[in-house]
Amino acid sequence: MSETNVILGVIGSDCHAVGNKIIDTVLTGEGFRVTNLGVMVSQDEFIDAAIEVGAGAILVSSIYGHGEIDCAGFRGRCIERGLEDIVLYVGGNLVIGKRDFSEVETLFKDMGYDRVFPPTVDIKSVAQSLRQDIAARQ
Amino acid sequence: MSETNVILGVIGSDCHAVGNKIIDTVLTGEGFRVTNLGVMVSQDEFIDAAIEVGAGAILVSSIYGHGEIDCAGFRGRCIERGLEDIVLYVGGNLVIGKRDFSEVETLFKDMGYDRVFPPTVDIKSVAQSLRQDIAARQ
Amino acid sequence: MQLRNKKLDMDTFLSERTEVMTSWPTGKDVDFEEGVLYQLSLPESKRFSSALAAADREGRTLRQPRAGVALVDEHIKLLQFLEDTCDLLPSTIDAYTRLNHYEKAAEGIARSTAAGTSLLNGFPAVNHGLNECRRVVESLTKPVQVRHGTPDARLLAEITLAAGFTAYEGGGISYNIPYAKKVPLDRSLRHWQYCDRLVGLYEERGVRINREPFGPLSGTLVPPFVSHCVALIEGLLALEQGCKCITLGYGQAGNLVQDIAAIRSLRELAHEYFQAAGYTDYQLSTVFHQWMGGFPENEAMAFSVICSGAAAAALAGATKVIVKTPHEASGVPTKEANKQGLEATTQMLNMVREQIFPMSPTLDQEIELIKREVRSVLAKVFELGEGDLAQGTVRAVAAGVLDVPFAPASCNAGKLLPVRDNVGAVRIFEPGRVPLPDDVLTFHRDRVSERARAEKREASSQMVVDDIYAISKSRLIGRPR
Amino acid sequence: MQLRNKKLDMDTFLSERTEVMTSWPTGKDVDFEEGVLYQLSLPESKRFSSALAAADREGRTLRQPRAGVALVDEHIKLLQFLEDTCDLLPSTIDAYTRLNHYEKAAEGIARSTAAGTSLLNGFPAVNHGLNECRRVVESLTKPVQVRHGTPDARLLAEITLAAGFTAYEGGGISYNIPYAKKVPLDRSLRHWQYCDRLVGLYEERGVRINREPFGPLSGTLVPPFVSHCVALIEGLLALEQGCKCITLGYGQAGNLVQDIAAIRSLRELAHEYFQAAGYTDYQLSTVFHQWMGGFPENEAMAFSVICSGAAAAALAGATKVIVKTPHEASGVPTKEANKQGLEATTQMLNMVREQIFPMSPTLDQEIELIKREVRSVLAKVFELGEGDLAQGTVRAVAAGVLDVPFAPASCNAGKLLPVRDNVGAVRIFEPGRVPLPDDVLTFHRDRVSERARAEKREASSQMVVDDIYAISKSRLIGRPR
Ligand code: B12
Ligand code: B12
Repeated sequence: MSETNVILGVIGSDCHAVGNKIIDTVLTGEGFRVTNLGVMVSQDEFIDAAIEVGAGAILVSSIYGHGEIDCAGFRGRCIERGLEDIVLYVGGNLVIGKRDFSEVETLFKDMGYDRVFPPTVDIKSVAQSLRQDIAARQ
Repeated sequence: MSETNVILGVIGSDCHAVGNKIIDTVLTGEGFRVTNLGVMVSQDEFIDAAIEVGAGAILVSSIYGHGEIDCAGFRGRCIERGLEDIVLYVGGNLVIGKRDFSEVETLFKDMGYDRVFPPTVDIKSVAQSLRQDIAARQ
Repeated sequence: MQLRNKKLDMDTFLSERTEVMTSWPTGKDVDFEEGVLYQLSLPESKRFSSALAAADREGRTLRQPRAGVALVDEHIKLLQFLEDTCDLLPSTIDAYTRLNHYEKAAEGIARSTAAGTSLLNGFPAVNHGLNECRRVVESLTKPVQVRHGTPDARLLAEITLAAGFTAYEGGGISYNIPYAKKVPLDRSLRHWQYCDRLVGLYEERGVRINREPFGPLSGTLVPPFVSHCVALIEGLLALEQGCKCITLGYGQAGNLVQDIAAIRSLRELAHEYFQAAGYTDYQLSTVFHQWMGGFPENEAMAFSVICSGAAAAALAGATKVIVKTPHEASGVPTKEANKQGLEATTQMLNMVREQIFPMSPTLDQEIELIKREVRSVLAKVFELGEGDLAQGTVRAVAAGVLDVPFAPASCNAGKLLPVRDNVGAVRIFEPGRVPLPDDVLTFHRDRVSERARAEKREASSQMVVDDIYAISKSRLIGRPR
Repeated sequence: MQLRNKKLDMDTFLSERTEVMTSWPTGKDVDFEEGVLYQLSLPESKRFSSALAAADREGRTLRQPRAGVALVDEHIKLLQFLEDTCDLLPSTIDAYTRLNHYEKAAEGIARSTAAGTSLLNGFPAVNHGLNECRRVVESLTKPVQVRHGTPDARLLAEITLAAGFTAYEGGGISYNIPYAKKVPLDRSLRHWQYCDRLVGLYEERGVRINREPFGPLSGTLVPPFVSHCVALIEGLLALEQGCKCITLGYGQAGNLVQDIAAIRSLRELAHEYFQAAGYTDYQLSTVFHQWMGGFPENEAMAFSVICSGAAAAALAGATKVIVKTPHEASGVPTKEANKQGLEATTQMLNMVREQIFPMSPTLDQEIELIKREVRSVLAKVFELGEGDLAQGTVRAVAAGVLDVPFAPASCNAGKLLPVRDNVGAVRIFEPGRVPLPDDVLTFHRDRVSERARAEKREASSQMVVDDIYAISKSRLIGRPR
C-alpha cells in the first residue's frame, strides 16, 4: 500500500465540481497519487476505489448541504468492507445552513471522520496533516 | 395664548439643520404658527421664545447624540420659569449609538417630555397629536 | 428514436406521458385539462409572464430570491416572509428531487420532520405532490417559478405546472452539464423537449408559462459567449416546442462593462436568432444572476458582492435579477439572511434604476466581440447538425465546440479555460476546440498577456485557480500577493 | 486687522498664539519645537502624506473610517479594532470641543466615565491634552487624522499636531457654514489661517501635515460646483499659509456619471487654480465621501448605500474614501458596525479598482459643465475681493454668490435650491444669486423640467423635500409614489 495514494470525491447527489478539481490539483502538486472520482460518488464507490488502489485515505467532499444524510454510516461501511484503518477526511459546506463550525465538527467526528474541514480551509495545509495521519495509521 | 403657536429648535451644540427646516415647513403647512429658533438653541432660549409668543408646545430636536446631556432638566426649568403646562416634545437621534427606541423613550419620558420620537417619524402624523395634546392642556 | 429539433407529435408525447406519470405515485393526481383550468383561474398578479412584460415595458428590474425548504408549511412561511421584498417568487427544488431520487427525498422529508428543521437543500415538490404544491401557490400573492437543476424534469413539470406555478427554469444543456455527471446529452435534450412541449400545450390552451434556460452554467468564470450560445440554443429548442415566453439568463462575471455588454448582446442576439429561425410571436426578457461563484464568508463583504450584482443588473437593463444572500458562502440562508439580500438589492436597484450607463466605444466593442464569438460558435453548431439544432448541439458538445468550464458532466470537453484580464473581464486562456475567429483569439491572448505582464508571471492554470478563489478572498482578479 | 489672503507674519502669529495656548489649561503642555521633534521621530508608516502619495502613485483608493469616543483607552481600542481593515485612521472630535465648549466636554468625559460608555459623539482631544493624544498615536501603526467641524480649531491643532497626528481636516468656510450658526465668516477664515500657518510652520521644519478642506458641506444635495468652489478656495488659502499637502473632498451625490465627473474635474481644476495662483510645489490628492445625507435605517439597505459610494470612489479614482457604517441612520456606530462598513467597502474597492469607467461624451460633458460652473463662480469671487481671495470669499458668501444649500450658518444666503434631475444627478432648481452662465442655467432648468414632466408634477420645494428623504426611503430620486 503506497502511503500517498488517496481517494477523492464529492459524495451523494452533489454536483459541485469546482472545489473537487482544485483539491485534486493541489494534492497532486503536493506529491499525492490522487484517484479523483469527481462528483456524485456513493459510499461504495469510494470504498471500491480505495480497495483497488490500496489508498491510505479517503477525502470526502459534501458541498450541497445533504452531508448529514449522505455521510452517515460511512465509517461503519469502511470497517465492514475491511478498511479498518483508513484515514477519513470530510470537508465542504457539510450541513444545511450557516452553523457554528465547532458543532459541525463534533457532528462529523462522532460519525467517525478523523478530520473535518470548513470550506475556507487552505488545501496545502491539509496536505501536511494528511501525510502525518496516514503515516500514523501504517 | 394661541393654541397653534409652537417653538421649534435643535438643542445644545447641535448643527443638524436639515430636519429642522423640514419640520418647520410641514408644521407651518399644517397650520401651526412656528417660531423656529434653528440649530444650537439653549434651554433658556427655548423658554424665552415660548414665553414671548405664548406657545402651547416646545418641539426639541437633538440629532447629534448629546441629547441625554442637553435635554436633562428641561421640564424643571420650564416649571421654574412658569411654563407648568407647556407640551414638551423631543425627537431625533436622541442618544449616542443605536439603542432600542423603547429604552430611549422611557429615558426621555422620565425627564418629563410628553412624547418622544425616533428619526423615522412622519411629521404629518406628529401634527395631529400635537394639536390634541395642546388642546388637552388648555 | 433519433433526437431532432422538431415539435413532438402528440402521440409520442402522450405515450411518453403515461410512463412519466407513473414514475412516482404523486404523478397520478395530475390531470392536464384540470391543470389548464386551474391555471386559467389564477389572477393576473400570479402570472410570471405578465410581471415580466410590465417590467420590460417600464424598464424596471424585478427581484427574485432563491428559496426552498423540505416541508410545505415552512416553505410557505419562508416565501411569505420574502414576498414583500421581492417581485417574483421561487421554489428552489432539493438536490435529490433534481436527480429523480424521490426515495431519498422522502427520507429527507422524514428526517426534517423529526429534526424540526429542514435537512434538504430545497423543496421536494414531486414528493409533496399536486395539492400540496397548490397550497404553496395559493398562500402567496406573487408569481412563483420552479427553480432547480434537473436533467429529467418531466414529472416535476407536470406536477408543478398543474399546480399553478407560472414559470419553469432549465434546459437540456444548462440543467445537464453543470448539474449531472453521466446523463447523456441527447437524453436530457429529449426530456427537455417534453417539458417544453408541455409548456407549449399550456400555451395552446391560453396559459402562458414562462421558460427560462439556466444562464450561469457552472457559475465560475464562464465567458459570456459560452453561456449565450447555450441560452440561445435552449431558447430556440423551446420555441420549437411551442413555448412563447422566454427569459434568457447570464451570470455576473464581475467586470461592469463586460456584464452590461453581455445583457445587451444577449437580448439583441436572441431577436437575431429567433427571427432568423422564423419565430416572431414570442415574448423575450433577460435575467441577470448576481455573482454565481464562490462568495466571501464575511457577511459585510458578501453584501458588497450582492450590491455589485444589483448595480450591474440595473445598469445593464436586465428584466430581473436573481439575488444572493449574505449567507451564500456558508449554507442555505435563513429567511432573515435571504431577506437582507433582497433589501440590499432593492436599495441598489432603486438608486441605480434611473441612471444611464453611457454608450462608449469600449462598450460597443465588448458587445460586438460577444456577438462575433456567439455567431462563430453557433455557425459551427448548425453546421455539425447538418441543419438540425438538436443534433448539432449533441455533436458540438462532443466535439468541444460548445464547452462549459469547470462542469462535472462527462459529455463536456472541459478543454476551454477562462481567466481574467487586467481589468477583470473574463477572457479565454485556453480555447480548447471552441471555434473562434483568429483575430478574436488574438484579442483574448493579448488581454491575458497584458495581465501576465502586469503581474510579472506567466499566465497559467495557477492564475485560473487564483481567479476562482479571488472574489471569496475579497478580490476580483486573483493577483499574486 | 483686516482679513487678507496673505501669509501671517510671525509676530502676529506668535502674539495670537499666546492667547490660544492659554484658552484652556491643556494648552500649556504644548511646545512647538518639541512637537516638531516628536513629529520627526514618527516612522514614515504613520505619515498621512506618504500614504496618500503611495496610493496616488499606485492608483489605489485608501479607506478611512470616522471614529471617536469620549475616553482615551476606549478610543484606542476602537481604532485598534479598525486598524486592520483600513488604511488611514481618524479621530473624530466631539461636538462640544468643536465649539470650544471644553467645560461641557469635561462634563461629557465625567459622565462617560461614570456610565462606563461614551456619552460624547467624539473624542475630546483638547480636554485629554498632549500626552493622552500621543498615547493614541503611539498605540496605532497607521497615520491618524483629526476630523472635526470646528470654526476655531487653533488650540485643537496645536495640541493634536504636537501630539503626532499627521493630517488635519477643515477650513474656514467648510467648518463654519455647515457647522455653526453665528460665527462670522471672516472670523473663521482668520482662525483657519492660523491653523494653516501652523501646518506651514511644521512644513518649514520638514514635517509634512496633510490638510483636507471638508468637502461634503451640508451633505445634502450639494451640487458639485458648490463644494468644488469651497474646496478650491480653501486649498488656495492653505497654500498661501505654507501648507503643501492638500486633499480636496467631495461628497457622493448618487448619480455615477456626475460623481465620477466631480472627482475628475476637482483634480483638474485644483491644478488649474493652484498653478494659476503661482503654486507649483504642492502634493494634491482627492477624497470621496460615501453618501453624506440621510441613510436608510435598514442595515442591509445601508450596506447598499455604502457599496454604491465605494464603487463610485474607485471608478472615479479618488485617493481615499471616507466610509459610512450600517448604523448611520441610527447613531454613532459600535466598533463592529464601523468595521462592517470598512469590510463592505474593502470588498467593493477590490472588485472595482482595476476596472476602467469608459470615457464617453456624456462623461466629458458633465466634467465640462462642472468646470464652467466653478470658473464662473470663482471669477465673481475674485472680482468681489478686488484681487483678494479671503475678502472675496466673505463678500461672495454675503452676496449669495457662494451659497451652500441647507446650511445652518446665518452668514449663508440659503437661496440656492438643488433638486435631482430625471437620472438622479443633482441640478439647480433655484439658483438664488449664484452667477452661472445663461446656457448653464438653461441646461439645469431643462433637466429639472424633464423630470417634472416624467413625474407629471411641477418642480417645487416639495420635490426638494422628497429628494432629501429619498435615499433614506430606498430611492435615489424622490418621486411621488
Ligand atoms: C458555484 C456554485 C454552484 C454551481 C456549481 C457548478 C458545479 N457543477 O460545480 C451550481 C450553480 C450548478 C450550483 C448548484 C447548486 N448549489 Co451551489 N453553490 C455554488 C457556490 C456559489 C460556489 C461553490 C464553488 O465552486 N466554490 C469554489 C470552490 C473552490 O470552493 P468549494 O466548493 O467550497 O470547495 C473548497 C472547500 O469547500 C474545501 N473542501 C471541499 N471539500 C473538501 C473535502 C476535504 C477533505 C477538504 C480538506 C476540503 C474540502 O476545499 C475546496 C477547495 O478550496 C456555493 C456558495 C459559495 N461557496 O459561495 C453554492 C452552494 C455550495 N450551493 C448550494 C446549493 C444548495 C446548491 C443547489 C442544491 C441549489 C440550491 N438549492 O441553491 C445546487 C446543487 C445541486 C446538486 N445536485 O448538487 C449551497 C449549499 C448549502 C448548504 N450546504 O447549506 C451553497 C453553499 C450556496 C448556499 N449558501 O445556499 N451551485
Ligand atoms: C447630514 C448629516 C450631517 C451634516 C449636517 C449638515 C447640517 N448642518 O445640517 C454634517 C456633515 C455637517 C454632520 C455633522 C455631524 N454629525 Co451628522 N449626520 C448627518 C446625517 C447623515 C443626516 C442628517 C439629516 O440631515 N437627515 C435628514 C433629516 C430630514 O432627518 P433628521 O435630521 O433625522 O430629522 C428628522 C427626524 O429626526 C425627526 N425629528 C428631529 N427632531 C425632531 C423633533 C421632534 C419633536 C419630532 C417630532 C421629530 C423630530 O424629524 C426630522 C424631519 O423628518 C445623519 C445620519 C442619518 N440620519 O443618516 C448624521 C448624524 C445625525 N450625525 C451624527 C454626528 C455624531 C455628527 C457629528 C458630531 C460628527 C460625527 N461625530 O460624526 C457632527 C455634528 C457636529 C455638531 N456640532 O452638531 C450622528 C449622531 C449620532 C448619534 N445620535 O448617536 C448621526 C446619526 C450619524 C451617525 N450614525 O454617527 N452631520
